[in-house]
Amino acid sequence: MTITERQEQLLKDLSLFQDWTERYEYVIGLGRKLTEMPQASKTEDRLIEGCQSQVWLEAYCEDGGVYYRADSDSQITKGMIALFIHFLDGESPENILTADFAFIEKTGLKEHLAPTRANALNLMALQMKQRALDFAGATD
Amino acid sequence: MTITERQEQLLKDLSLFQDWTERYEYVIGLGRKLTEMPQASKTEDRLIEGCQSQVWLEAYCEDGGVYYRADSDSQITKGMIALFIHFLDGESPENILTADFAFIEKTGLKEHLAPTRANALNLMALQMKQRALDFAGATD
Amino acid sequence: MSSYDVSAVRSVFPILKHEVHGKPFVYLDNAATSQKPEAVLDVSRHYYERLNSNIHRGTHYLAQEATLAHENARKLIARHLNASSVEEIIFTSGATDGINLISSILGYSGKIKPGDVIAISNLEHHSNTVPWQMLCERSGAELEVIPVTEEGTIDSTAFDHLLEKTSGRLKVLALTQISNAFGTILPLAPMIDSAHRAGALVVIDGAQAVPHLSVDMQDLDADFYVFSGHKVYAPTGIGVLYGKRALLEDLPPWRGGGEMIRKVSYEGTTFNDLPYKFEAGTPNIEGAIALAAALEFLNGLGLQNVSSHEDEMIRRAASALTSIRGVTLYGPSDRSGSLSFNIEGIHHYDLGTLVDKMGIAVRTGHHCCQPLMARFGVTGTLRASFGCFNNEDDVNRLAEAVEKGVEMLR
Amino acid sequence: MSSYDVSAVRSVFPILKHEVHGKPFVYLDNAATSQKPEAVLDVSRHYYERLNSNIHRGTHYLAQEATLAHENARKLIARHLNASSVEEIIFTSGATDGINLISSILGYSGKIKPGDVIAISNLEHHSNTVPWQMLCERSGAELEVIPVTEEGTIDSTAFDHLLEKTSGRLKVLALTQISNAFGTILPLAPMIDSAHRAGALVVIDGAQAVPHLSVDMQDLDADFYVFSGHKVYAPTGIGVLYGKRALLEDLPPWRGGGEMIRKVSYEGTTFNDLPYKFEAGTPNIEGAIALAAALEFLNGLGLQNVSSHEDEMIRRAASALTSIRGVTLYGPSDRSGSLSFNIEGIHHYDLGTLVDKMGIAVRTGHHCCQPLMARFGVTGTLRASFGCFNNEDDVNRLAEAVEKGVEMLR
Ligand SMILES: Cc1ncc(COP(=O)(O)O)c(C=O)c1O
Ligand SMILES: Cc1ncc(COP(=O)(O)O)c(C=O)c1O
Repeated sequence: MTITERQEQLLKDLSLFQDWTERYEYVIGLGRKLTEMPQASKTEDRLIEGCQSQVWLEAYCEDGGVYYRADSDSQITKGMIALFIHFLDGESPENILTADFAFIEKTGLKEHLAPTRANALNLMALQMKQRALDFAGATD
Repeated sequence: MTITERQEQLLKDLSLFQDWTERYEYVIGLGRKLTEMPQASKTEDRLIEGCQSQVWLEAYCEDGGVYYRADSDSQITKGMIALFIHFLDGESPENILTADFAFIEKTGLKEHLAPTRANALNLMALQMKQRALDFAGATD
Repeated sequence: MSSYDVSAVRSVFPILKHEVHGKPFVYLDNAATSQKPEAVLDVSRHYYERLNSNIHRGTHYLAQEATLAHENARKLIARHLNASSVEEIIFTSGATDGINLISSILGYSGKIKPGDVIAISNLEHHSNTVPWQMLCERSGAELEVIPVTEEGTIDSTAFDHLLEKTSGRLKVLALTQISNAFGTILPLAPMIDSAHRAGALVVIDGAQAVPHLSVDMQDLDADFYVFSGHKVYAPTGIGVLYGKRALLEDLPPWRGGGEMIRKVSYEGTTFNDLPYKFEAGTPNIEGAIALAAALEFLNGLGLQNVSSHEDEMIRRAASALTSIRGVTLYGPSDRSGSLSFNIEGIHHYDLGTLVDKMGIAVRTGHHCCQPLMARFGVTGTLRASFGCFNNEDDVNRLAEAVEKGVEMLR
Repeated sequence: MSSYDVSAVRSVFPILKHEVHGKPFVYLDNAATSQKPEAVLDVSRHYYERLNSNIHRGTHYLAQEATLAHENARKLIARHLNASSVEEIIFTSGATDGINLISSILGYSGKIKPGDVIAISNLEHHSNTVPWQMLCERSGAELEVIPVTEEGTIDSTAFDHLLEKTSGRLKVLALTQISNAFGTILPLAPMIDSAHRAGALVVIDGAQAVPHLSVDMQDLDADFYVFSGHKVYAPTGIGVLYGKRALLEDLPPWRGGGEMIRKVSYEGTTFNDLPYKFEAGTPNIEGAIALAAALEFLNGLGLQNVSSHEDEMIRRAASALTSIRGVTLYGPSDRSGSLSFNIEGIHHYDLGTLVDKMGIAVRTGHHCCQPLMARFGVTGTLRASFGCFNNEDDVNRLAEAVEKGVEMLR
């Protein structure tokens, strides 16, 4: 599946939920299933300082695909990161750089998020692309 | 006429006027008729600093009566002083000290005065009594 | 309780009539800012529709009316605080502005010297911490912090020890009357007394106290006292600094400009009398008048009635939350205004987000008390804070929402 | 003129519907404070009835909505002033507060040294005079004053001379854009340019300009610019300081407290980014939102339309007053906003009192410009100052009242 296909799948999944509680629970669940980030990886330079919660993000490149590991002290934030990772993991730097995150608007998740939190999300998306850009640079 | 009688006379006079313009003109006229204060008497220690206008006040005692001289750069203020002097001039310190200035409320003049100006008036009345007190002290 | 008709009180707060996220609105963020009763909003509007004019300097009718209204507001506030004189009431833009005024003029006065000590408590809001840090930086004085007990109250043994240690050097003691984070009421009477005996000036931050307690300046005997209008049912942008007359007369002015001067010339400017000496520029005229109206509103309800009602609500909320597994309630059991808590394994931000989705406004985070959060080893808490209009239904909805949120996050 | 419907403008100002001393109200004291249009009052009220909440720190719905509204106001103001970035817009409590902020942080920065020069003009309001006197007192710098001509305009030869004389020592030039006393518009463009070439920072007091002119920060190129909301159809207690980003980043903060910090600890506190670094404590949230609404109101009328209408009214008033024996009009003939005058042998206070009795609000006195009054050998003037809603009828009533008052006093 391409990134776009995976995004469409998510939108279909979310549309099944009746209310915001179920959506939140789904997202929190995604966070729970995220591969654990080793404590040693949670270093200062991998920290994205949000408004109230902390996010650690690390990326590595394998066989031309970019892989992410992340964690947060907030479960909701972690769930949102998991969503992003779900779309991007293993994709080429080029695909990641051109990925359109605007679909997040359509999930109806963002409207349930405080703007400060939404900003944190935008920041995170930007950081993920930044890492991909680093690898793209390295392979050029 | 006693102070009280003169006050009652004034109230009668003022009641003849139709509107505030005539009352103001009457008061301004009183100021014009006030005995001039020699320029040399307008010293710092005789100055009562008001909000926007200046008042000089001097008093002297003759044959047991207190007499006032005053001036102001504001004609309306000067007229109000003239009113006070009209009541008090030549009275004994004791009569001045016990004079009731509350009648001013009844003249309908005060309601036409800005509170800052009304305050200046109260200050002036106080000063006039203060001078009388000085003389009362001197003769005791 | 029986005499306090909370539903009548609710009915005069227009904002409570509206829904949030499609649910009736539960506002439990009163410690951050209060909601405004109709009476206060009407006074503000009336001011602009009938009286508005610049004050003190005008001869014309409106200028006089507006001046009168502004100065009557000052009188009412002086009476409410039982200040010795109306000149002791200085209008500021808020509690933070007031604390900065005092710390700045103490700095400019030259009274604070290198090696002097300024003491605050670990419970202080950033607004009663940072200005003193800045003053220390500028003057070479040292900041000392009175620690708190595990219960979130002042550690009085440590305070005594601090007084001893800083003997002869303590110049300022700055304390909050009620902790905005934990609701702790500080034992001000003996502390002010000790500080005075040590020769220090006392500055009290009443931001959280004025909405809940009747405060009496002459009885309290603090040298300076500040609070914000917006936390006591008045608009934003207005606050009060009370200061003892002799001290205020002695200290230099802070802001320069219109109003605070007697006479300006390039050879030398002389300053106005109190309270104007500390009020430069056009004041927040409407704000002052509305603040007086807000205090009248509160007096109309009766501060004693309000606070016993609020205390009852807060006790019920505490007891409802206690039943949740892993809950920690901060602060002593006789808290006033605010109830802070955390739930083991759950981020306060997550729980706050979910609770908000259920139509309940609580605050999450450090509540501008990072050093206090650090003391308790947390990055923040959830805080429900109460006002005159909160009722049992609010308490129940809070408890349900927290339970449901915890369920979702566990 | 034909496109400007002043009676429509009048109809949206509720206060104009009322009488004063039993006569329809003529308000000609706009330079002291403006009246508020319904739209601005509605925005204020709506804020408290629907949005009110403390901002920036909250997760809950209202906190987010209020934050959004507050930050949108900042954006709109940045756009109105054509600032390069929204972070250059700092909310203050008014023009006086803004000038004190700048003069204080310049003081704390250590950039002003003994022997340095701070220059102002003889036209300045006390609020743009006293803070600089205080800074001079604290830093050992000297205050220089640019004189004005008999016409009430900047004496540019004297300014050139001052620049020469203070070469290398001029650190700050603080000027008003429009004189509140005489309506003089200052020739800012060349003066700012000269000051910059001399290495000085330029602070502009826009209190009287923002209600009448469209001002463009990037074009003007001043380093700092301040104004007050209450003079531009917004409420009291709110104002704006614009500053060039690099300068604001470089300068130390002023007030300490909530909002302006990134992280507080007793070991050391770090400050927030612009604009928050200079905004300590709960801001005047409603004031900021209402200020943006007031600017929108003004933009809706069209600043160009407003100012050409006002200019026309002021010209008519000047011409009507000229016919009175013994009148002196101050300031140049192309004055903006304010028209000051005196009548030989008559105290401005007396005439002002009588004019007020005829239902006309003008201001008398020194207009917070004592040094300017001293320059012209008077203790004060009468000042009629104009706003968007003044009409020919106001001008006629003013002229009649002055004539009648003069008659009574002669
Ligand atoms: C030119 C000028 N500067 C500064 C000020 C001070 O403004 P505010 O009193 O709103 O702080 C005023 C108004 O009084 C003014 O006219
Ligand atoms: C205890 C305490 N002090 C000071 C402040 C600061 O008040 P303001 O932000 O209104 O200046 C607050 C509120 O935030 C507070 O709770």
